[in-house]
Amino acid sequence: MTNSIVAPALNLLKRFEWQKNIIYIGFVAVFILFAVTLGDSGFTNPNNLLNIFRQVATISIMAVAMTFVIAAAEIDLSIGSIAGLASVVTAMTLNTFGLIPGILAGLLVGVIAGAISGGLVAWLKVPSFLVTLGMLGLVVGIARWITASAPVPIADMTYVAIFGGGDFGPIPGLLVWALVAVVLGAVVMNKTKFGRHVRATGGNLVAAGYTGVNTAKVKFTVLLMSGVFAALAGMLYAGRLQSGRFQWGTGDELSVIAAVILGGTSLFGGRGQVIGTLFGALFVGLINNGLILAGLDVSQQQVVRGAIIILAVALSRKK
Amino acid sequence: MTNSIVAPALNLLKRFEWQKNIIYIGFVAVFILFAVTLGDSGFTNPNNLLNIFRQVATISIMAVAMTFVIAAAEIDLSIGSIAGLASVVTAMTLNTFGLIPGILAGLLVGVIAGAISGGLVAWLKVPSFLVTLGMLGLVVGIARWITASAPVPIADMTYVAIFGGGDFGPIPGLLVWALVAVVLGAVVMNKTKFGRHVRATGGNLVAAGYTGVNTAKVKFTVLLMSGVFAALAGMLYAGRLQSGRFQWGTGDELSVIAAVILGGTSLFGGRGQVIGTLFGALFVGLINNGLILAGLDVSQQQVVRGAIIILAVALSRKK
Amino acid sequence: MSQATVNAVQMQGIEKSFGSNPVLKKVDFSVKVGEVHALAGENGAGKSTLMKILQGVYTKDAGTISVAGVPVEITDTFDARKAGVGMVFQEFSLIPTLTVAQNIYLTNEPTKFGLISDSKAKEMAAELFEQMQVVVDPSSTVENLPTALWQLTEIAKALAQDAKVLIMDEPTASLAKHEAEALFDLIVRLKAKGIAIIYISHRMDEVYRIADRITVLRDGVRVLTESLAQVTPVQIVEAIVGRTSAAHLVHLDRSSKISREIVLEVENLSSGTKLVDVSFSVQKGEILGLAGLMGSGRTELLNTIFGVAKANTGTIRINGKQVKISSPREAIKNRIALIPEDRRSQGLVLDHPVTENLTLPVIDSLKSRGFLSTKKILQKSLEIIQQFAIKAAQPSIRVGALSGGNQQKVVIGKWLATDPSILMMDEPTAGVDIGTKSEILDLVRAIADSGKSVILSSSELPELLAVSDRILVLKDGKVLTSLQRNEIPNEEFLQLAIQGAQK
Amino acid sequence: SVSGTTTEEAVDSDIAATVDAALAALDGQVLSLGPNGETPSGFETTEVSDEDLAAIKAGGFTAAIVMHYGGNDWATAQIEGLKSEFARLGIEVVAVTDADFKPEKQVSDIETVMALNPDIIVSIPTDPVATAAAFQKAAAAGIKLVFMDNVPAGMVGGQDYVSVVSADNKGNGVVSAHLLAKALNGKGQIGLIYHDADFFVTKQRFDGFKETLTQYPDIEVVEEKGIGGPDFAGDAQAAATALLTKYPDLSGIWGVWDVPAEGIMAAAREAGRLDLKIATQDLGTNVAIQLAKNELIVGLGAQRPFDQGVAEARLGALAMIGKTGLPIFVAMGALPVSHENVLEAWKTVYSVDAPDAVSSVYKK
Ligand SMILES: Nc1ncnc2c1ncn2[C@@H]1O[C@H](COP(=O)(O)OP(=O)(O)OP(=O)(O)O)[C@@H](O)[C@H]1O
Ligand SMILES: Nc1ncnc2c1ncn2[C@@H]1O[C@H](COP(=O)(O)OP(=O)(O)OP(=O)(O)O)[C@@H](O)[C@H]1O
Ligand SMILES: [Mg+2]
Ligand SMILES: [Mg+2]
Repeated sequence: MTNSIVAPALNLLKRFEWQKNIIYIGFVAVFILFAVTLGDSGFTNPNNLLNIFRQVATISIMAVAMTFVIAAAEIDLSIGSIAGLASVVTAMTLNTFGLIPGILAGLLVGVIAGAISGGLVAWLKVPSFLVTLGMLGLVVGIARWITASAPVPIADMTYVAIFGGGDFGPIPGLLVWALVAVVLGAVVMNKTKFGRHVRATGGNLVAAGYTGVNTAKVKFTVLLMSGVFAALAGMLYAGRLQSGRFQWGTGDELSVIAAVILGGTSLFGGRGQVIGTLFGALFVGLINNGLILAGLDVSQQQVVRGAIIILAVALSRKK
Repeated sequence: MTNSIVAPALNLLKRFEWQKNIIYIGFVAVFILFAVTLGDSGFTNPNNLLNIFRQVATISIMAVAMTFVIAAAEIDLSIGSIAGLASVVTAMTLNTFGLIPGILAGLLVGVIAGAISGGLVAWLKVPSFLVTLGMLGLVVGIARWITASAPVPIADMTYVAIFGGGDFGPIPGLLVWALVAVVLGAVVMNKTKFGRHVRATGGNLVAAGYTGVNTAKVKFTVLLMSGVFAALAGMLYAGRLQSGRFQWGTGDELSVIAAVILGGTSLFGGRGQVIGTLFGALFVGLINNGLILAGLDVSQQQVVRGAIIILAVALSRKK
Repeated sequence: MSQATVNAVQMQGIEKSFGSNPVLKKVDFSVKVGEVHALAGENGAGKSTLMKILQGVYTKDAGTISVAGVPVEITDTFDARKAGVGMVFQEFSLIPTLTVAQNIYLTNEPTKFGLISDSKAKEMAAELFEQMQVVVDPSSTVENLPTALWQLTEIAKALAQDAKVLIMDEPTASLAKHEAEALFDLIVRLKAKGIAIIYISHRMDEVYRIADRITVLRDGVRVLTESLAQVTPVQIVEAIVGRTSAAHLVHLDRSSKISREIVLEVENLSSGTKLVDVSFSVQKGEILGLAGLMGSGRTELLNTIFGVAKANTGTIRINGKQVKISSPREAIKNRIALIPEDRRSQGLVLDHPVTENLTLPVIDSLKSRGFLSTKKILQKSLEIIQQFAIKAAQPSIRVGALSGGNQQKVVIGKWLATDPSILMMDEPTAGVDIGTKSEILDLVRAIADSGKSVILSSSELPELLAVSDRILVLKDGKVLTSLQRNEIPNEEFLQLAIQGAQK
Repeated sequence: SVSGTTTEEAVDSDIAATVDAALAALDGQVLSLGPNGETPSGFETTEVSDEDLAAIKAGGFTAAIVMHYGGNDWATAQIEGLKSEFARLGIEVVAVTDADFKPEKQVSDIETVMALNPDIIVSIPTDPVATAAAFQKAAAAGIKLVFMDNVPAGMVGGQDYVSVVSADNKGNGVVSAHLLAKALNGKGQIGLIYHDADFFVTKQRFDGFKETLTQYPDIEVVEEKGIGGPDFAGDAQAAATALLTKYPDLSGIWGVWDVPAEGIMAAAREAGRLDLKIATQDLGTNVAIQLAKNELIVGLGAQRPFDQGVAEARLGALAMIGKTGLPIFVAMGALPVSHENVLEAWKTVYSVDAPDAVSSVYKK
């Protein structure tokens, strides 16, 4: 009787691929470490745990789309800029034309920027690194230009409540958005033809083409998706900070890519682990939160954070 | 008689691979454009042209080493931080122990950081993206910590004269450093076993291993090299800015990688064009210089720069 | 001891497992100086693994190796080189981004004034190819070359090492007769120089042609080592498959199964300079063979029909209706399938599990309630694995870890699962063992019998003659002639036709 | 969530009176000294007479603006002030650059704009030591230099450069301390979020704030948290969240400028702490809105970047026509801004009426 439960469990443990799943182990290990050492500082306070989620929500949302981009062996460096432009465009449109036009305008930013990058990468076959690097500058430049580098305040409280500023019952709205994005992403990646095609495209472009996968369309779609998710993230920044500003999201590309790679997705394409990505983002958020609570200086935080990442990565490959 | 000259020339023109060499074409095209439109603004002034070289010198030096790293299908995100730490360590040691110890201490920073990243990547086979991302934080954190985020002034004028602050005859010292690095890099890449093995490792890790290339050693060496070159760049920053500070070099990784990719090296490894890299760096420097001279606003500069990069990349693949 | 009796290589009690999968079980194997020793066995029997241990790519779990009578410890390819062992790899050890010459002399680069000299390497490579009597441009980048040239480069690379022991793992899998003949001549010359050669092949005629002795592995166990003079093909086949089997490639007349209905009609098809004005048609139930020299345009023709290569001119009609095919997707929509020439670059996502590779083209049909069903995917995969006897430790293993022949079976299985009405196959049996090869050919016949049409390109003439109802001979991208199977009396006749000596 | 705003609470009249007196005493005062200990001159010392104006216009001069960073209200207002005054003076602005806080970029920018041979460069050094050599070169080339806030190391006013026009950063810190003390009624626990970098301007504010706080012994600083950027709003939000988690009784937070303060605001909202009292420096749009609403932000010390720009333009122009005896250190006093005067303050700071977004939400 007991054996029938223990055996499969043991089996599962044996078959558990340590290397691919290091992020979950790392997450749990660091969590326990902080829970023990920082209990007094309110680390385990439910509210603080929600804070961690809240802090990584926008990164996670962008990282879900980035998981698809990287799985298709491409990259998107323009997400931070797109978030910034979407935040100001939403704020400006919102103030002039109202809620729905504001939301649509913000998303449109993502659609246009993503479609341009995607189109160039898919059909002209140029490296996404360069295209999206150019897009990074172009988009943030536009955001500065139209706002004269000034913030655009948002007065519409409905918008703020929906987009990151409010709670849905006891659950922060940001958390809901992030979870929806992650669940959607995980299902699409693992349970749909599109997800399969994305990974085939990244795994072997030529073979995928021979098998009838429309690899150009796949590349276009992932970059489009990345643009839209980045725009959504920018709109959440806008809601959370009650204003649009070109700087919202600046530099996020590195954190987002780091979350994806920590989560077990290979930079060389072919693999894509959406849930891992979430934990990659949470892992970094957890460390940041813990180190701030521990009262460390900025420099000490950087040192310890860097060391933890190196350590986690190194341990992941030990036999 | 004429034919014997024209025919090979035509042949050369025919065999010229437009796509791979777009950077040279782009460089020349933008140069001519600026020379014509900005002639009055002193663009073609020899001093201004030297300025462009000076401005991209440190980026170029790091980019030479990065060309090797990327050719080996790895990446190094920690170069900016290493430059920062090397600048402060050099400055501090210089002030206490004198010129030679200062120089050695700076280089040692690069050796240590590069060796740690390289060792982890080569022998534990962990992704260089994550290791060097961790290293980025760790190293800059140390630099902040030991200086309490303050600059460390350099009074030693010999150091300043040698490392980027002075001229060698009519030629800026920075230019000499950069050209030495580029020539050295180009020779090593194309004319030595090591360069060949770097490209073999990046081109097909398994096949290179089958053929007897010590791929682990190759990976270790390129990351070590990248660390040392980054340290040198940091020391040149220190000379040029007559002080060491943790910020010197911050964010350079993106410019450096962009220069490499613009120069025709593939992010997926196996290829490495050192001269192309130099022109990649010059291309961006040229655009920055020209747009400032054109009197554009900051936001307009960003927009135009982004658009030029996208355009150049897109044109490179047009039939 | 006289030269002739010294073992150039002696491997004893070699054992190796990958994870919990034992691949070699106490294998003994030896080659004499100046001997050509064939190594045979089913796909996945462990041939490549045994040789990779000798080459230092894998480390053995147990056993001893001695080279020229001296015990050696080979832990990496460097040790193997020092011991004088060189290898032609089955899955190619070439760097796609380097040139042919650069690949041939990788780690062995000729230098001038301390710097490596590509021009010298180029000259040396050209010489080598001349010896091999083949034409390959040493300065072309490998990634731009067709598979056959990869194979020639791989051979040249092994030869360039001046090895005392030369391992050749299926060196002729994608070579045509002419290049193979040149290789055999070379082997004879090497042998005369006292070089020991280990030759892995699934082609019985080759083995008899050049080898002195043969060793057969089955499921990681050595089951036979014998001089070829003392063993019959039937005995060898029996050792390989473990039962008596008449794996003969004989032609069966299928004219009664061919309907007059024309399924595919190609008219004046041109593509670049590689394909010029090609016209032909295929009937329902017919198996059309494509013959030609290397570079004759067979692959180009199939690729153009499939929409991989761009057609400049020409029309394609399917069941009388003109269609425009500019991508594989459209081809697949028209129920055409292509088993491509190069399994590794065109057929498979090597890092993905066997299951995912097998089900990629049919993924749409493996859903439940709108989402992909893991259960259905596994079921379908197991079905194909069973049908083609694919040897995989688990269905979830990455396809790159399968043996070469089993990888090929995955490609065939994945395409046959789409149930195409026009099946195009480009060198489909490259690297496939004898037993499976005849099964595949039987399957091809069965597919045609059920009213489908098949176009099969192959450099192995016996195989082509065994299944084709008609053979289209290509040369320089043009149709040279079209021969009914019963107009071809023997292989030599076809060989001459291919070379253009016959009209 | 907790509700309640600052207005309803009774303000202890003693504290309020102390604060008001202190602020009144500060009016017109500049607490910062020049980089070399110079006593400050006022804005009025930079007036341009009619005949000077004619001479300047006749000169056909050009100017370049070399910023350390261009992406905030402060920089925008500076550039606006400079451009409008230069336009009035008939001087063409030939280049504007943004070093994105990177000294090496700023050195490049100086080199680049020198190719344009401008007569005047107005700049704020990203780093006094690192940029000194480049500015020396510009000075040696005969270019008139006018600085904002800070001067390169080793350069002498009136000699190497014309003048430096500064905000009273220390005074700003002092003002924000008084205003926070007033809102806290002189007691409570507070946290500080400072700029963890060796940056002159932000350091001065921090010093001014902390020195002033010693006058209010019942206010306890429970923790100081540094932020390193570049995402200052995000960093401040994370830091403020940590403070609010660790110290549930925290009543106030000081943020080093308006962008971090926006992060603190977001953290307070998320923690349901609309009663938190935040003081800061710089009158950005978003903090102005909160001041107008009388929510979260209780007061700030404002600079006058527009006027600073005007003064810089004038000093550069006057130097070009050979005027001597120009003040080498001009400083504008700190402007205390609270709910009551936010709309007028806007006009003072930016020379335009407060935008709709601010004035329309003003809670009487
Ligand atoms: N790297 C690997 N990891 C796991 N299993 C492997 C690996 N390489 C080979 N195998 C397994 O070892 C077995 C023997 O493979 P091997 O390549 O030696 O066969 P082979 O006799 O050369 O077959 P073929 O004729 O198809 O080339 C196969 O079952 C294969 O799946
Ligand atoms: N010796 C060679 N050197 C360089 N390129 C060659 C050589 N042989 C063939 N090629 C190129 O490869 C192409 C091969 O064409 P294709 O693959 O369609 O021919 P094939 O008849 O299928 O021959 P293969 O046996 O090579 O598959 C030719 O068009 C030619 O450009
Ligand atoms: Mg094999
Ligand atoms: Mg072919």
